[in-house]
Amino acid sequence: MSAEKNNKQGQQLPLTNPATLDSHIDEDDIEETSPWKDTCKHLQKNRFAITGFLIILFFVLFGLLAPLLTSYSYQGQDLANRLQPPSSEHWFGTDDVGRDIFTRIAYGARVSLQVGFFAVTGALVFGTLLGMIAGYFGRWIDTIISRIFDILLAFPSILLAIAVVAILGASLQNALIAIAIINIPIFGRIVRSKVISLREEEFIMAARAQGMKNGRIIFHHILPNSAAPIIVQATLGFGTAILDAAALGFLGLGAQPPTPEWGAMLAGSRDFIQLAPWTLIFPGISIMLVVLGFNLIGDGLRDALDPKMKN
Amino acid sequence: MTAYIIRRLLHLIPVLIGMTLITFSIVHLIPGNPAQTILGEAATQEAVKNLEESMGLNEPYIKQYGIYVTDLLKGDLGTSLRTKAAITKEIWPHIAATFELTFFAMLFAIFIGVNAGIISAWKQNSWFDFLAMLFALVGVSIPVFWLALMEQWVFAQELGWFPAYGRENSRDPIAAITQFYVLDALIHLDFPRVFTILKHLLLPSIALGTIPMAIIARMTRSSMLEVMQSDYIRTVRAKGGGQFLVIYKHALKNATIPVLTVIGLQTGVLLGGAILTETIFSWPGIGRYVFEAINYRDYPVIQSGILVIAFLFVMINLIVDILYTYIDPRIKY
Amino acid sequence: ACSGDGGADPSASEEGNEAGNEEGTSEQKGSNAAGDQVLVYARGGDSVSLDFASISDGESSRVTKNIFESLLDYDKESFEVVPGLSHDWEVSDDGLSYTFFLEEDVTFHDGTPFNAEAVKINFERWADPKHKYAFTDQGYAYPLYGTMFGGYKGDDTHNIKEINVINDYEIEFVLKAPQGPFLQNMAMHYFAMTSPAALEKYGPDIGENPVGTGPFKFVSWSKNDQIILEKFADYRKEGLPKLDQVIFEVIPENSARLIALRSGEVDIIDGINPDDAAGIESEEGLELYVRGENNVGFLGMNVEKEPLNDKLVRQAINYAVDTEAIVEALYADYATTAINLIPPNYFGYNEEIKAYGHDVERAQELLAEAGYDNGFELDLWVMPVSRPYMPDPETVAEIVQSNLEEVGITTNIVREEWAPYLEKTGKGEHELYLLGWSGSNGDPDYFFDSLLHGDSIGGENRSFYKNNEVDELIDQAGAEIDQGQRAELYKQVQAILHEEAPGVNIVHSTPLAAAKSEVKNFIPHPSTSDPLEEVEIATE
Amino acid sequence: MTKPLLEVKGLKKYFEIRGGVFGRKTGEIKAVDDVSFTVREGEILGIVGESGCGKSTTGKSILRLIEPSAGEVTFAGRKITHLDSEELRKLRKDMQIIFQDPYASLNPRHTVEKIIGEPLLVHGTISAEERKKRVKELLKVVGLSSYHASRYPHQFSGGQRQRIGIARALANHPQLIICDEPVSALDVSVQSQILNLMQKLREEFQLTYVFIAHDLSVVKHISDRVGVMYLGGLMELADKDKLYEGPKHPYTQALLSAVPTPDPDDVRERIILKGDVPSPANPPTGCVFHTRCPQAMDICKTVKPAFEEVEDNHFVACHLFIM
Amino acid sequence: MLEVILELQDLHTHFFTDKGEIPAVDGVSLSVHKGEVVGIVGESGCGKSVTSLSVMQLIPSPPGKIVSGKIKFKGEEIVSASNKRMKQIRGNEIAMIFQEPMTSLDPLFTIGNQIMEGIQLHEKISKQDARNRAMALLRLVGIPRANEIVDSYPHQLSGGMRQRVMIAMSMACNPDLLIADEPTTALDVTIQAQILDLMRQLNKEKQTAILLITHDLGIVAEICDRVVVMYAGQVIEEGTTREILKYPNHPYTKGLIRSLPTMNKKEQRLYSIPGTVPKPKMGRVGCRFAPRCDLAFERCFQETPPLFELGKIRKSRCFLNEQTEGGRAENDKTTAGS
Ligand SMILES: Nc1ncnc2c1ncn2[C@@H]1O[C@H](COP(=O)(O)OP(=O)(O)OP(=O)(O)O)[C@@H](O)[C@H]1O
Ligand SMILES: Nc1ncnc2c1ncn2[C@@H]1O[C@H](COP(=O)(O)OP(=O)(O)OP(=O)(O)O)[C@@H](O)[C@H]1O
Ligand SMILES: [Mg+2]
Ligand SMILES: [Mg+2]
Repeated sequence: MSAEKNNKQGQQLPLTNPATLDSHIDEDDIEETSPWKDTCKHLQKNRFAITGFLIILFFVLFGLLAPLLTSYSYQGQDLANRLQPPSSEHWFGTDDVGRDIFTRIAYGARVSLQVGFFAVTGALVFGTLLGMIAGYFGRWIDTIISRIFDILLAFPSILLAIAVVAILGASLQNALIAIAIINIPIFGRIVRSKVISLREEEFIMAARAQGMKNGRIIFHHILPNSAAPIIVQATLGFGTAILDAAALGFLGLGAQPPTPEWGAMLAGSRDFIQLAPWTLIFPGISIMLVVLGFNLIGDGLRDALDPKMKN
Repeated sequence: MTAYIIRRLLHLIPVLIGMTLITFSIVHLIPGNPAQTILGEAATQEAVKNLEESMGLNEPYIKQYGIYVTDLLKGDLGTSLRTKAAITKEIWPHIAATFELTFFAMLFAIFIGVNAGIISAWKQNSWFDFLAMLFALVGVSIPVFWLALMEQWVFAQELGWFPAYGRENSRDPIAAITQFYVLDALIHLDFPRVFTILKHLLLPSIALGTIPMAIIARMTRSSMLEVMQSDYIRTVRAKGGGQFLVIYKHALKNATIPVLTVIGLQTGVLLGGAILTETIFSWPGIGRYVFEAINYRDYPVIQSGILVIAFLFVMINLIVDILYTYIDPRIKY
Repeated sequence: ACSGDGGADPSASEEGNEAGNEEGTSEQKGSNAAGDQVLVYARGGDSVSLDFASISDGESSRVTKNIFESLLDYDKESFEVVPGLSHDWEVSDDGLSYTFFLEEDVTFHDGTPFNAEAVKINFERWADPKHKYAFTDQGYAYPLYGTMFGGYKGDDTHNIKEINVINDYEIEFVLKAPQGPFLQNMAMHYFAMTSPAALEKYGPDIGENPVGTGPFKFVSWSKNDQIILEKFADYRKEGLPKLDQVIFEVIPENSARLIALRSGEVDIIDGINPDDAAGIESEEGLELYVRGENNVGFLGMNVEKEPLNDKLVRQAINYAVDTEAIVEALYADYATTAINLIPPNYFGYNEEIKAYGHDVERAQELLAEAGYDNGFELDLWVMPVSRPYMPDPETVAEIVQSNLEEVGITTNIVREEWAPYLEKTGKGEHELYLLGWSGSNGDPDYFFDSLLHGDSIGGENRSFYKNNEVDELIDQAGAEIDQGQRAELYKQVQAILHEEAPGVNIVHSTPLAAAKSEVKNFIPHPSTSDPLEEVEIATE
Repeated sequence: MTKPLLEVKGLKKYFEIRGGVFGRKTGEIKAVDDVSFTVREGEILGIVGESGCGKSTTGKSILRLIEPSAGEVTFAGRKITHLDSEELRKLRKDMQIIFQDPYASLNPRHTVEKIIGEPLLVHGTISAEERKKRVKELLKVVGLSSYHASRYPHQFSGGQRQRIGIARALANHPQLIICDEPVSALDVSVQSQILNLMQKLREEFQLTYVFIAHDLSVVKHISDRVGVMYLGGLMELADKDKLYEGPKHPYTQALLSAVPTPDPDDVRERIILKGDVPSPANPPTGCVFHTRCPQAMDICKTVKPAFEEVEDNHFVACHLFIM
Repeated sequence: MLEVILELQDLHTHFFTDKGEIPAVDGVSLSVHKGEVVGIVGESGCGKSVTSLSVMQLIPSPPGKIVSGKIKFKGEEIVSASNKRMKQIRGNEIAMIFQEPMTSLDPLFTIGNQIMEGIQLHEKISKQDARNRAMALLRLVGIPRANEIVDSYPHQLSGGMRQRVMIAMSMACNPDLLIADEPTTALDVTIQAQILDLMRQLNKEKQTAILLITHDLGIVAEICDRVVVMYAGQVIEEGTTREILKYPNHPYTKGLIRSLPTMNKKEQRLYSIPGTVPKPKMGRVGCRFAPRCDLAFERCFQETPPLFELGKIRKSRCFLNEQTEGGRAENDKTTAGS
């Protein structure tokens, strides 16, 4: 009878039979994805993130295609046509030396995106390195590096940036360095805390138990798993770097003329707010949009990569 | 808890030492010559040299640092090279001005941010939530100085609703006692003046407070949402607690902790951001004081100003940490 | 002294000066105020110190001008010397001795009587770094004294040999050599009289506690915010000053300052963007004021640096820079294109010199001749602050940059903060640089000697220009007393400089100020330090 | 009797509690306090105990994944506690560990192939191709299919992940595997699969296990000998049957009686212990169990009982038996 | 038979997620009588918690939703009850305790405050009285020094103490039904014994019906009167504890029991059910257990078996029961017993 059969089955240790051992996998249950594909899928569903992506794409193209979009040069002055309001000739009007604002904004997109890119890359490389070292090796190395981070973070970032620029001299490049420097502890801390929490993870301990060397553990196990917060911070950092560069530009400590950096454009036009508001409105909106774009993407990435991540 | 506070204070010591080291080195790294600065555009090299000597600028760095720190401990921030006035005396009104501005900016940011965050979390995925969060995202993306200029243009120039500059009506200055004008006016029981001062505070506070407001709103929302998924909230519900009890008693208090951290950190951002806002709104604050000092290479002022701002920032975060202990009984280490 | 919100003068009505659209509380506030004659003067920066002789910035002297008086004074609208604290003076024939006859019955704000001894103490304080009131240890220095009188006590070049008190109200200055602009210098408000009692009392804090004999006395100063002065009741001129209170307000942003004027929060503003001038002029209730020409804005060249050491290159740059366009574009109509270093209204101005004019081809020819057909690169230093002669240096730099680009000279704009800018250009780290000079005594000597004399290298001669012939001419003119002679000599200097072209003279601006129409008798002075004693506010 | 493979002598691990400005030591958690035992070749030594009693710390300290504070660990005649880091790294080939949490112990960003292949790579004895082959082999051994190799851990269920973890541990033919609660995160029906697999592997590869668990029945099922831990120390250690049938230590007795059995006819007298397990940061003096012991005596409060062999192969740390 | 306190009829609770609709509870029917202890057993993810949360209507929503079915509490249908009514019921008439004592108490409020809150929500009572009640409750659940503990914060208590506090809280209003979702899973064996002891005692003294959710058959044997076995969102077997443990009917239940290592069994190898518990999915046909079942035949894959009634309170969801309705149970006894 069936009951007997059942009984037998139980005693006939199914172990030796690989077919039964091959634990049943309901193929439908399996998501055919890698962690990265998963993220992309997530992102595609996030309307905010897509908007952000489109905004950035727009500015990238705007910057790249600038020479095709406009016949003016970003430094070509036309003193006879200063402070012209927006018109079919000058879509965004002209500034106080008669340059076409649309053109300057287009070329300015290049500047801002580059600033974001280099500042973030610099901060990311050094921050990640330091954070990694501090987090992984701990002890006095950690104490020293963390203290330095603490101290750097005790200064309001823009103030520190101003001081750095004051030391190095005012230029776009130095502003960029300053922004990178102020961002190092931010990345560093994120990486450090991530590494510390990962260090306690069992799969890292497992890696050590396999007899892996520190280098391998750091680069093959810890780094890829710390990527999520780093990527999110990098995206958001892109935005803040652009904002900071604009602030430095506005204070005259960033890009120097005739570089069409948006913050510097605002600084140069601040006296014309009543006379020619367009000289301020368009660069301001551009900054806002680009930063918004990065924030939207960063937010989306945060949700996609690690919904539980905060800050 | 006092032990915690003491430990927290002791923790500050290395940070403070590091800060003095940094401010000291910033000043020594900044190219330029203080003696030249004092003597101005028409001084001879020799005069510069003499002055350097009398100022002790040719001493070894270690010794200069020692003197700097000893003076600091005595509460002496040095003398401004430009104005020859004692910085300790000169800096206070600037700190007060910035503090007042930062305070109101933060007040604005917290009030709007926290409430928007709560409502967003409560009505998750509603149109309010959507708009508030979109607005918050835009808010974190606006350059402070641009917002300030636009406000000035629209509300001071075009509409004339608010004053374009300063802390109060310049025709009729207050007899300052504490240098916190709102407080001073209250001490004088001069309520119309309180109103005037608040009116002056409004535009710069909004300009300065927008970014923190947006960040606080987002933080409040996400931390509320997270808390609302927690087990203990489910417990409250299982006891028969309604949405109001859940949100305003349990969720809010628990969500406050990360929000407080953000508030502490954002205050630092505000102190920094004040440099821009203060220039645009002619606010005689510390940011402008330092920035001008950098422009004129007024080294002692740069040094002290940066140090004081950083110190304030550290203190605010200390207060935040201490506040935690009131909110969160778990903190005791 | 207590600030002005206490002792109200209830008799006054405050309609007039509160004309702006201030909120409803203004009435209440007005009754608290010191009186109806309160003038708010808004400017872009704060004073550095109120010890006028130890600093040289315009924002300080703008205030001290109204607290202190010098032995001599300038005319309201020009640099013509008129009596100040001395009602009369005598010059010896050899030009080596000057005797001043002082006003009697004058007291300082603190009640100390003003007399010859006080004058002597003041001058000695500036001349002698070891003087007990010199406060050199606290960082005090008196650079303008050194510049104007050839140095300090003990220097060979120090021109004031001795100061003799003849009696309480007569004082004699004995010079080592005749000095052409001596009286002109004595009228500078840097050399104004501080109460010796106050020097004793405040010591190095004197910079924050000014005590003079002028029409207004100091009340309070909140840094970066406002300085409050009030009427000095015992002022020596009967019936003056007319204002009860003057408040100097700091509003850094040009646009905010104008908004404040428009809304009636302030009465006078200085530093107006020329582009706004037209609007102000046509606006009901506002008055535009134009200061006399008294400055030059130029593009300097460090002639020690290649290729600027080549005269041809310098001339080429002169041809390349379209000064006229700059002036037209950036100064509205409130400036003239500069040809010479000194403004056209100065004596000794050489009218025969013709401007280089904008001539790209000529410039290119010259460059080719000098062997630079392929162009070259230069650093163009731009000052970070706006000055009366150049409200927007950055834009000037951008135009210059694009002008030079046309003739094949590439320029990199270099920006430094103000103090290092001065320091580094003083040391010659720069190549091209923007700067300017404002007269403060109306004498050409102040321009030529400071800016282009070989002895001023390391000081204000940031072009590092040294030409013996020019130096000699300047020295000669400095020691000459006859104005006609001096004028001739300066004309020769200008001719040489034009040919040598150590810089491009760009502009003589007429800085603008604006006030509400109710403000009467406001006469802006070319030195930018405006006497306010006669200003009053029309109440109806 | 086979020779001992692993000898643990006086193992201690105190975690320092640091505080204050300069991270001074302000206290210590006595996670493992003087533990000694031996594991013979081919046997399974079970270690049971309640949460926080130091089981995992013991396991990890043996492998020096956590640096022990004191004591000596000898593995196959070599003193592990004296090896330098490179020697230790090489030795890790022979001693492996399987963790409790099948979710946390696999790197989520690596494919199964990489996870299992990596130990082969780092001890680099075979070519890339052989490695691939071996990974497939290992998958088969633990009952997974070779086509699973390209998948990521999150695509598997808990039981399957645990199999991956086991495959990884097996990669380099270890002699000893420390199993740190390998089944306690699994469902009952899956738990038995894994237990069976582990038993099979032991037979097939002559493995030695130290099997840590808090589930007494699981330990009983799989082990040859069992040690009972309480608050950082071993209370009792004996052959499985001796221990389960004749527990000597009052704690073991209470523990055994507290386990609910799915047998409705099993009506035992329950010994319900009073109170909670004390904190290892502040353990009781004397015998650590005296605060909850139903048979505590005066001496228990002051004198720490030694861990002694009271019968043949039956170790107990209790004053009741030493006197 | 005693009064029925809770009755679920064909309850369907689904989650609407990005990955589609998940039928976490897929037609569950069960009942709890007054004073009775009913256990729900089943492996992780089979829908035990969702069932219990459905009763309390505390399923996170969105994404969860009761799609169909009835929940009758003392005869009152509460799926459609108003929010207000549910608030009255929760904590007052039905109380619930959860698996994680560590996280189920608000860390920022004192124990006393949290217990009082529950009382004050349902009764008009002064603060002082509420506090006294709270202390009495703490004593009731065997907490020493109740007057001190009442003012301490959750983090100051151990896991076992916290679970006692949770129980005290749930008993505050003398509920008719206590739902306990794996109340001892996070606790140690010795502490678990304490808690089970306490629950048994409360059940006896207060006649509170308990719906105990667990995956541990040992606990079921210890304290439950009746057991409901769930598998993949469905009830697959139901009966008295003794019957189920001794004479399981459904192949899954059988397998489950046999795969347990127990203290008394002496087997070299354990039985093991191959495969893993399937994730709930819409539109599944056939017996949920069929893919893992040794006895499965074609029909099992094509039709979902109904719950066969095998006696008054005995049910099983297996087609094998169809063939030999009556004698089935007999047969089972002999085989399993051998
Ligand atoms: N890294 C660490 N730092 C400080 N204390 C630790 C650390 N790891 C473990 N402990 C403490 O040591 C004690 C023993 O921990 P261990 O993990 O060994 O217990 P366990 O018996 O494995 O418990 P479980 O059954 O919960 O896994 C615990 O009190 C724990 O809090
Ligand atoms: N918030 C949710 N969103 C989506 N699916 C959910 C959610 N909560 C539960 N589920 C699904 O419902 C099913 C049943 O979950 P439930 O928590 O009731 O299981 P359980 O039997 O209590 O398991 P455990 O023993 O692990 O507590 C699970 O498969 C799970 O995927
Ligand atoms: Mg463990
Ligand atoms: Mg559950």
